[in-house]
Amino acid sequence: MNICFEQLSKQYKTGRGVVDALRAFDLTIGDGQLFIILGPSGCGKSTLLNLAAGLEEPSAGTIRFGERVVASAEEHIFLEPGERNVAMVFQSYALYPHMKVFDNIAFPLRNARRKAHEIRLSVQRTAAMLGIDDLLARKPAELSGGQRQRVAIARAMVRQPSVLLLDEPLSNLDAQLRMATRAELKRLQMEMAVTTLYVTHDQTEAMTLGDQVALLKKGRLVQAGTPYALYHHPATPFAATFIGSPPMNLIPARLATSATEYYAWVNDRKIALSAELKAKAASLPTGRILLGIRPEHLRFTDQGQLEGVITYTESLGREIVYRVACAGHEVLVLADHPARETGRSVALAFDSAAVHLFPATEPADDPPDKPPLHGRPPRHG
Amino acid sequence: MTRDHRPASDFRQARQPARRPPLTRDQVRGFWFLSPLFGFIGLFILIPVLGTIADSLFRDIVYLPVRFVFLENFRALWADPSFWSAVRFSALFVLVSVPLEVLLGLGIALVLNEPFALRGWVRACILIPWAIPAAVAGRIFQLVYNFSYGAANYLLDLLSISREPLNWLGSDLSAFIAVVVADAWQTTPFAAIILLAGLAAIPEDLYGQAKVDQAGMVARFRHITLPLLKPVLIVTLLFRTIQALRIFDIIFVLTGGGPGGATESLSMLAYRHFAAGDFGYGSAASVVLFLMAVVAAIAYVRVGRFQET
Amino acid sequence: MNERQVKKLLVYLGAAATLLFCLGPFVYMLLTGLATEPDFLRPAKAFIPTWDHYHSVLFSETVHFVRYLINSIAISGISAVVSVFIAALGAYALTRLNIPGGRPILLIVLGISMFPPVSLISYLYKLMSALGWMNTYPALILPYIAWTLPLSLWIMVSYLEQVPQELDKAGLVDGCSRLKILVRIILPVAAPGLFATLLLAFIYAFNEFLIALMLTTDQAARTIPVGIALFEGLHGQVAWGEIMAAATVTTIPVVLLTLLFQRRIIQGLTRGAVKA
Amino acid sequence: MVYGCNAGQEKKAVVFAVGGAPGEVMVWEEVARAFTDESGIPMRILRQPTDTAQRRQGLLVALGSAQRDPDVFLMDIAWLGLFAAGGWLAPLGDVALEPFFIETVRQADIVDGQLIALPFSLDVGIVYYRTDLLTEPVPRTWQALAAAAARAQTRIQPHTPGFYGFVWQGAQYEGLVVNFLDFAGSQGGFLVAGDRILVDSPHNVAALAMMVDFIHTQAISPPNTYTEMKEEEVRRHYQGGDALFARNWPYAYPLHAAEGSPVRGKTGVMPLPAPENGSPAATLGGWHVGVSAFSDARAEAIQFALYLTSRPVQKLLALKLGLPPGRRELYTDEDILEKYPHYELLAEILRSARSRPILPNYTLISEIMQRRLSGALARDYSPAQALAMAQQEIDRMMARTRRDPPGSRPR
Repeated sequence: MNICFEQLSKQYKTGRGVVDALRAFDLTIGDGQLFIILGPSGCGKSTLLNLAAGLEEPSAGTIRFGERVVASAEEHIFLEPGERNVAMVFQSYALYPHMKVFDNIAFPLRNARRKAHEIRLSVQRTAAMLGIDDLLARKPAELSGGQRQRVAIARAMVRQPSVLLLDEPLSNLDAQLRMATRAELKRLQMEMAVTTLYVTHDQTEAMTLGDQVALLKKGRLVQAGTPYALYHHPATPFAATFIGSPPMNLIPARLATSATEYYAWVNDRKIALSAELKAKAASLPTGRILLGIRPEHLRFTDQGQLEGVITYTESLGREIVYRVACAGHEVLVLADHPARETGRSVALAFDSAAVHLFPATEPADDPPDKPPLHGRPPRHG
Repeated sequence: MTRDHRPASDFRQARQPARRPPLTRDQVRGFWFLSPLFGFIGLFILIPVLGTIADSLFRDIVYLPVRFVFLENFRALWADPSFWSAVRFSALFVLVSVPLEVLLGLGIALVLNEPFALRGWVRACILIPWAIPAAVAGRIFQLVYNFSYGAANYLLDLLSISREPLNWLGSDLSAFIAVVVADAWQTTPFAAIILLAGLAAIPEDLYGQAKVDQAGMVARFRHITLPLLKPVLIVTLLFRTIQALRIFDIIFVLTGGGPGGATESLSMLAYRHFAAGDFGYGSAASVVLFLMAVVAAIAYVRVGRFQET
Repeated sequence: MNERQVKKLLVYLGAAATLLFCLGPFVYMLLTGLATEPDFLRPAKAFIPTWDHYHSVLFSETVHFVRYLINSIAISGISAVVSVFIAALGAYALTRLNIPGGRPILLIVLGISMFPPVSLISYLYKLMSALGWMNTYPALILPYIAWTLPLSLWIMVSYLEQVPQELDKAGLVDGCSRLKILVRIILPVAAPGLFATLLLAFIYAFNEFLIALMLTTDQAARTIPVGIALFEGLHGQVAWGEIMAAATVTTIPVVLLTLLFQRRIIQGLTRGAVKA
Repeated sequence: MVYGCNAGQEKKAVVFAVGGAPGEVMVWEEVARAFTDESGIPMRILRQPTDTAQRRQGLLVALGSAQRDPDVFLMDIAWLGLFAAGGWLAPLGDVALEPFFIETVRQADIVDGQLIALPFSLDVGIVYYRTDLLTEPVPRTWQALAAAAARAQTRIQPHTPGFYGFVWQGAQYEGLVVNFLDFAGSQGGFLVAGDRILVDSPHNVAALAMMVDFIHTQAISPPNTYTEMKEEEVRRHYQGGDALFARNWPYAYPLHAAEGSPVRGKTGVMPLPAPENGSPAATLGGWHVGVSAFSDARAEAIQFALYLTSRPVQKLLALKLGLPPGRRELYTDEDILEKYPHYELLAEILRSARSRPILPNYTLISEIMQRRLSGALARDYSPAQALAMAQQEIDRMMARTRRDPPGSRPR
């Protein structure tokens, strides 16, 4: 079942006024996809998940599960979570502490008034699938973190939901367990082929796990696409810096044109742009732009496009991150051994094909042409 | 009905967009959940209070026709010496008993905040006076103050304070003291428990740091305990003030308001008139008490809000 | 003597004084109930123990003491259960359902609990007379529910605030209605708080005096505090032995409850009062 | 209640509200059964508490809301004014009044020319004294009583510390007003003068001054007189051998004379002292029987009320419960005199006894009096001040609670 968000907005009234948690959000998630919602905290990703689950009502816009409208502010349609056949795994797992594992998993089935023997079978099958069939008589407090996580997943899976919602499900696990669970989650999701929304702030998780990734910032969709597309063709400087570690360098530059060529001036140095970028460059206003280069695409040479002094090094083990001061900008470089000591003057070279171009200013968060839905009326005089 | 005729409400909605977001389904549900609460409090507290306020404007005496007299009852109250003596008693009682109880409570709380053997038992025991109905406490103290064989006079004798038995409930001053002591016995535990919670909330680290800084026991109390306990102290004072204002049970049983009305509180005065069938006059007296309580309650709520920020 | 010893001494002295202060009158009550004559403290008199007063209080039908006790337990029990359930509903709404003006509602309810009961009784008296409910259980149960609600609500709110909101979300996703979530998930999780609130509401209703004094006329609905306050012998003598025996029988259950569950009660009381 | 069933076949049941101690109620049930046997009218007893104020409260609730039950009830004489003014009492019709104390009936039971109650049991204050300790003749005046009390006290107190010459009811309750009126009445004072409530009179001030004097100056009455002394405290004090004189009600007589009582056989009874050249004027107490104006069985109820005041029933109750009867003729009955020889004296006092004013707001008057009398006994202010204050407060209260002129809208 695919999921469709159309012009979805959510506002909260707080003590200090109205807060826009989600603004005119459009997104379609294909049937059976594992779709990652990625963004920093406060970007609206949890709101989106709650809206999808039916835990909150949209202020505007429509949500469709397949052909069915499950929520629409305009048409006054709202289905309760129980009517949507969604399942959810919470960051804290939200296991019912007073129920045994068996009852936890059986709870949604009981609410759906399934027959007792059917419930027992389903619970046992799901528990076996997740390897927790020996824990059914225990209470959540007697389980380890990883076991609890499995119980939460089992509770979500047991009734074969049409949509699975995962809210940072791995962030309470330690690093090793997280890797293992990540793989298993992916396998389970593929096996069950259930449309899945997965919320995380961790870009590594997003890149490794998702079929598709949607990047959010301040309630807006910044970019959606495959992890590959997001990495290689970031749409905005935010996308460029949020994805990838260490983050992409953004160097202020000036765009100039001659009759046949495009150039970027970084300080006093003229950098020729590759042919592939010309189309992109043509869409930008001439003048101030940002030149994006990923740290791994910079290399030390004798003579390169950039020159600077190493101010700091940080070893990642296999590789080293250098901070290089280049005429007032700090540039990150990812390079192999051998290490170069700080204070050395270096030249940096890069392939012009690896360069990204961005306008010097980020797209405004709040375009002036669209007033907030329920804000104060403009004051006169 | 024609099809294109839109109901008027649609036009109104179209012209004037709603100012605030409509209530969500959960909010509507929330008001349903709150409705029994509002219903009970409204029917059995708010409406009675309003009814009493209304009744204070009537001559409502059980054997006479009811007549609107506006402020006549209040005028009569103003001229009634027993009203002023009740006001004076209530004020004095609050001024004496509340600080006393909070001080005693603070003392008990300080003791119980220290670790010592059997602390749990002592803490449980201080709840006993609190758990006993005030009317029963009044009975116990009635016996304590009994002239001929009460424990109070026995103690006077035992401690060689006075050979002659004292007629405790017989003079204004000693009856007042008797009421204050009985009330203190009943209500100090409450103050102690609240203050104990306040003390427990003060981080132990602060005392450790103060010790490192060479602050003595007294200095630690003055510069750490008191300032940090201040909000809880204020809350306790106000809470007790409101309860002390409406004292009834203990006085009703212990002194009956005597001698000569010296220990009659406003609640007693009002009740006496209700019992005699004079509802208008009694209502006027309870309205005065109610206003005093409202002032105290507003103070309390304001402090509460102040603390929150 | 160094500071630590001084402190230790002070603490033990304070504890002894506290015990003496709190238990003295209580023990006096126990002793008088067991004494043949109440004047056992007088010189030349002696304490002669007897069960007579207890016997007369418990088995003499005409003093109605047992009836008063049953009334009290039934009235306070029903009031407490209903009050706590209504408070739980309200607290759930206030902590979970984003009620606009939730905080002011809480403060107003708290303010209402500060109203002096004497400003209610004349109206209640007339209301119950008009309904013909004077001197019946409902005449006390209904006001007691309202009377204990502010306290119950405050304590329940403070307990429910501690239950993670994600449990509600899980319940919703698992197909529960809000009411079912409250009853099946939140209340079981907050069971200790529920119990503490129930205890406190019971004790508050059990100890209420003025409303019961005004709205009851005889053993049909009279509660034990009023019964003990107005307890009189045949011709109006103060039967100290019987009164104290009755007082003991009355307070023992409350005191036992208090001693057994002191931790919960202290917690509940503190939350009801200091949370603001 | 079930209406309309068996109508015409059976007579309507009469509900009789009565309170009292366990033994008493048993006797009442006996009386009710006897009445049913005699008349065929079914009876039900509505058991009230022992406490007087609570009994009044219970009746107020029922009558104030015009309930059909109870049909018959007993009223303290102090309530009669209120019950009559409320229009709650049904007229009893023509009853032969000769066998009663006419003066009593006229003062208390006839309101606006109608008989609305009948005296069921009468009560009046008397003085008990120790025949073994009183060395002089029985005192006729307060001065003589005080002197005798003081002498006995100086003699006895040194070896019996709790001994006092004279004990009476001084606690702040209705009994204090009655005691005050007993003191004042025999000095020529009272509560009413014509249509006005008059408490601030020289006689009353003198009487109150004497009460204060007894406690504080002469100290012949114990210090806790005005804090604890009610009927039973006085009775126990006297019966314990700790007083020479005790003012109390007749009920104490059999208790004093009971087996095991320390004062058994050593107790005499005398009327309250009188002024030098006046006669004693005791204050009337007691219970009256009335029928509810809202009764659904009024005729049957009146029949029962008359039955209760009939000679055989009155005699039975006097003998069984020790209630001084409402009928005058029984005070000369041999069986009764044999058991209660003091009834001869009682009859004499009752003939001239005076009722407290029968007014609807008597309770409010009494409460003001109680406070001010108690304040004077506690020496918060002088007797003159106390009564001046009481007078002022009563005047204001009377103005406030005056009945409307005729023609105003009823409730």
